[in-house]
Amino acid sequence: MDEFENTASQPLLNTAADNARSLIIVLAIMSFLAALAILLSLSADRLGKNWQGELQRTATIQLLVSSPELAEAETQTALKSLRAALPEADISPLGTVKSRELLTPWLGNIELPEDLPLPVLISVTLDSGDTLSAPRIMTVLREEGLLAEIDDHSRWSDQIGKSARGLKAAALTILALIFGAGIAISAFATQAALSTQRDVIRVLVQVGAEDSFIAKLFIRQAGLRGLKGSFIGAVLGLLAAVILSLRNPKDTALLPDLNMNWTDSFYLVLLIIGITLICSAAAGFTTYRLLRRERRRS
Amino acid sequence: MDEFENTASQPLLNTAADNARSLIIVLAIMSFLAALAILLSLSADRLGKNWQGELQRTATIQLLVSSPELAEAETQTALKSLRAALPEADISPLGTVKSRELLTPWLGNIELPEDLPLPVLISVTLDSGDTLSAPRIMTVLREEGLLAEIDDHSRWSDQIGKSARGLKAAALTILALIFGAGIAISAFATQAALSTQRDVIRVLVQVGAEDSFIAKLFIRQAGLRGLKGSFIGAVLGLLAAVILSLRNPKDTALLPDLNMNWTDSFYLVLLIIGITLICSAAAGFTTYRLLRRERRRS
Amino acid sequence: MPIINPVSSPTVPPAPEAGAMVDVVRFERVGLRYGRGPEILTDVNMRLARGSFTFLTGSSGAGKSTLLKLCYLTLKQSRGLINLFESDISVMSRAEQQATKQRIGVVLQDFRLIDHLSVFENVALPLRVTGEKREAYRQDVMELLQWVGLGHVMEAMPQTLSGGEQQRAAIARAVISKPDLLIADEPTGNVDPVIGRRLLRLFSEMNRMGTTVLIATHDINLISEFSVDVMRIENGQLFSGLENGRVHG
Amino acid sequence: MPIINPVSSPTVPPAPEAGAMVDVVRFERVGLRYGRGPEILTDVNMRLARGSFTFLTGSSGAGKSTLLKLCYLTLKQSRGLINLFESDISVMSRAEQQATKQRIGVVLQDFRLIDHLSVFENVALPLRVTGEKREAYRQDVMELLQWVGLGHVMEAMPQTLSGGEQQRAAIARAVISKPDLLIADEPTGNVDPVIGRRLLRLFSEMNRMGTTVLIATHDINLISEFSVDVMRIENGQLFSGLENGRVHG
Ligand SMILES: Nc1ncnc2c1ncn2[C@@H]1O[C@H](COP(=O)(O)OP(=O)(O)OP(=O)(O)O)[C@@H](O)[C@H]1O
Ligand SMILES: Nc1ncnc2c1ncn2[C@@H]1O[C@H](COP(=O)(O)OP(=O)(O)OP(=O)(O)O)[C@@H](O)[C@H]1O
Ligand SMILES: [Mg+2]
Ligand SMILES: [Mg+2]
Repeated sequence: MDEFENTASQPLLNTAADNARSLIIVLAIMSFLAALAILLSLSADRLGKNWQGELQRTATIQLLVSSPELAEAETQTALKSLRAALPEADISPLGTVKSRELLTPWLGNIELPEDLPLPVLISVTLDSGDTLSAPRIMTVLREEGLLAEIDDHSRWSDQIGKSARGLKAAALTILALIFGAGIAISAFATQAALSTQRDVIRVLVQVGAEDSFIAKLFIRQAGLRGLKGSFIGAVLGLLAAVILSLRNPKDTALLPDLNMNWTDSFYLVLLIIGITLICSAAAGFTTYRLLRRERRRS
Repeated sequence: MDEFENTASQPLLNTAADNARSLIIVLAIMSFLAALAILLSLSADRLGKNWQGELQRTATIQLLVSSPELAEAETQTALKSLRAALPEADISPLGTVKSRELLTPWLGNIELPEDLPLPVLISVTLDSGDTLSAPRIMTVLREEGLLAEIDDHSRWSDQIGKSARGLKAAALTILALIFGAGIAISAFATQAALSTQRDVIRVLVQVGAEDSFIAKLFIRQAGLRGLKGSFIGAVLGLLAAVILSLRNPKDTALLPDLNMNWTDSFYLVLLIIGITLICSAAAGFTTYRLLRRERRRS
Repeated sequence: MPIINPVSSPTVPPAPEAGAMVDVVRFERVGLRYGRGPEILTDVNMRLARGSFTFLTGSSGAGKSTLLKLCYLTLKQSRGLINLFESDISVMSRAEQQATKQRIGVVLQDFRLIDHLSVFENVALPLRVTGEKREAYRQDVMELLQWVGLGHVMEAMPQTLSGGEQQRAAIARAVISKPDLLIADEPTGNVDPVIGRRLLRLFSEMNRMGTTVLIATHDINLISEFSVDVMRIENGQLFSGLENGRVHG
Repeated sequence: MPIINPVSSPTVPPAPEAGAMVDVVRFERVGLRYGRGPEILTDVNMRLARGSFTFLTGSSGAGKSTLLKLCYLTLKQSRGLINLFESDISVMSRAEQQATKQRIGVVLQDFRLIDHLSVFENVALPLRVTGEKREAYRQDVMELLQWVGLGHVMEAMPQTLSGGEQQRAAIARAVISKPDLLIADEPTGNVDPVIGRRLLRLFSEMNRMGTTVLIATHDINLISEFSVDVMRIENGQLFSGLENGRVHG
């Protein structure tokens, strides 16, 4: 009798009967898509903010010089008063070469006459954090008797903000859908497990097991599967995102580039926890529901 | 005995036991995502092609006039020879007002001197189908003794092509993932159904049912569920895409606009058929595998 | 009228005494072991002639159910030869096996009724599987159910039946297709003696119509009431009669 | 030593004759119908005193299993009063019901063994559910399995057992937690008379140690060998003895 060394209990739920593997694959694919959606959404958010911030912190001032001869003097005056007004900013004239370059798309490589009264372009770049007040600069220059126009990129900035928000909304929608699918899959899998293991439950109820005892079995099983599936999916999603972010960013002007950040993985951890919890909760909920139904039936 | 009017057979598979509803929800969500991916991919493809085509069919010719006085005469010569060379194309001078407008972003509202030798801009728009040969136009003009530059937008065109291809690749990847998940879910659901209905199978085998008889039951069940789920998902996906395409397209400069086409629904029909087939095939495959395994066991 | 009423069918085709003595089941030196376990059956020789009626006894765990499983093709012998209806089962294709199973009616210790099908549907299953039309078999099924005393629960689900009622439904399913071979494992374990005797009368009616019957049972009282062949398994070997004496093929 | 050996436990707490006559089960005018069906049980009055041993008979479909289900809390009466261990079951909370079930051992017609658990694990289940430590019960389970003749298949899976072996495993599971009330539905249906008598000896050993026993059976021979109370269900009513004569509460 003593050669019978059964020191560890067998698991009460039949692990072989219901097919854990394909469930985990499904959960992994869902998590993979969710992870990509999260990373894309974070990326779009950050990218949008960066671009907007940068645009809002730079401006181009066009100084309308009275005549080519006075250009040099007026430029110096303007620079001086701008630097006085914005001591933190990086202010520099673009120079005629640069001015002409900017015109090239429209004028071609035409030899422009030297005496063309081209406006003097001055670029202003603020320290991060500050934003530009166009009217204030205009006032400063007008006090010096200078005429200027300011392009503060506000139109572009709005555009980019809207795009980023749209992208984020799309990513969040996908995320919500994937979570919905996760809940449905979990509920489905638990129901399947419960009907496969109906005999086990019947016996457990008969020998006097508490509902919580039975529910715990299914919650643990479903949670473990959720954890495995979402972990695999999230890790693969992270890998895919890293690979995508290593692409040549110029390849796709229309697609926002993924610019990853290590803090993003925090959200992936949240994703894993979320899917695990959803699976467990669906399992617990379904178990209690079925137990109650069985009880009512008899 | 005659009040017992059982004229229709009951379905052999237990439809109540395994939870068809949550499976259908899962399949619907997968199909919804797949449908969106398909529509997005088709849209991106078409959009890219349209833009590319339009860009390739328009060009701006900058005529470098020798002096402001000769501008008018040289423009007429150029127009005449261009029209002769490209009889189908829409060729028109942009006029000085338009030329100046194009310069505005760079020069501001400066009063340019009248005698500024601005290049004359001529826009060329080909009929759809044709594409522009820049060298040929240059030759035509050079024969008339005219100097010109051509901007045929080729740099932009390449960019857009690459973006569209990237977007399409992304959409196809998502599609492949969703199909993978669909296969996994189907296999999972069938296995679950088979283990729930193991008793039915055992009895059917015992009373002499052929494997194909049993497999057919599961294939039909899984196929019907695949059909229902993918149909719901595809219709909802189409609806969502239509709603998205009705948005103000200017809102999102970075996101490619969905421009739907009624022929796209053909691909959605393919999607529905595909998912139905996948579900059926997974069910058939799993049934035969389990039947074979059961047989080996006994 | 019950379909198994012998009076209403005087022209039963080849009655046992009419044709040549054909073996419906034939075992030759059959051995069986489960996996790597010991041999449960050793060198079993057995012949069931067409139209014979045989009881199989033996203590619990002797191998009665195992022997029956070999006969209804749910188990493969480890060695030896098994012929069913004069063909070697080990060379049968899957389709031939299933066709053979359609000629065998089986009643098991656990009744194996399908929970979500009514009693009527459960009993009609063997006919449905062979593709018969519902109109053709409906009346037969209803008559048989009346006969076994389940006329009032035809549309009930199996779980709502008592143990004995379930057993009778299982028996009805086994005999509905008028099988050539009827195999029953402990068919009277859950019914009282009155119903037990009634079920055995059903089996012997079937037998008189040409069906070969093989029944495993512990119920010595039952056996003693019938003057039929008795076989007994002891230590993996098959003996004839309730006393010692080996069966030879 | 087998845990149920009466010799090794001379100090069994309140033996039936020692304490006051307490009712373990008490039915008062209990009626039961399934759904909208007819009343299966009508105005049943029944008292099982602590330490009593009772057989319940009746024809197939009479309502034996139904009466037992009421006793082990798997069915609710349609009307009347049922007390278990002196408390009214209709006012018990879910947790109290489950705690009460832990005091009742049940053997059913279908054995309800869990397929993926070994015989040992199946038998140990009631102890595991109450949270007992494996080291504490391991020896007891093994001894009980030896006693019912399953010592050699402790680690086997239930499907690999013969019908009679499964029945014994189910009985072992019912008695392992030394329940105050033991309910068995047709516990000898699948075993031969020798083993049947052995199982009944197990039940009477349990009974001598204070367990109240209620057994439903068709097996008249078995009943006649034991000098115990007999109750009979007929037309939904409960009578005492094998002959007519109504039981009164
Ligand atoms: N699938 C299996 N795998 C391994 N062993 C098995 C299997 N099925 C049965 N056995 C063993 O084979 C032996 C014979 O079993 P079988 O079911 O044939 O007995 P039986 O004569 O029908 O007994 P009973 O009267 O109790 O039903 C038993 O000891 C049992 O443990
Ligand atoms: N869940 C149920 N729903 C409806 N009717 C039921 C249900 N369970 C049992 N019955 C009916 O109640 C009656 C009594 O059944 P029960 O199982 O108590 O009989 P029994 O005395 O145990 O018979 P047996 O000896 O055949 O096991 C039967 O007619 C049966 O059809
Ligand atoms: Mg057996
Ligand atoms: Mg019963």
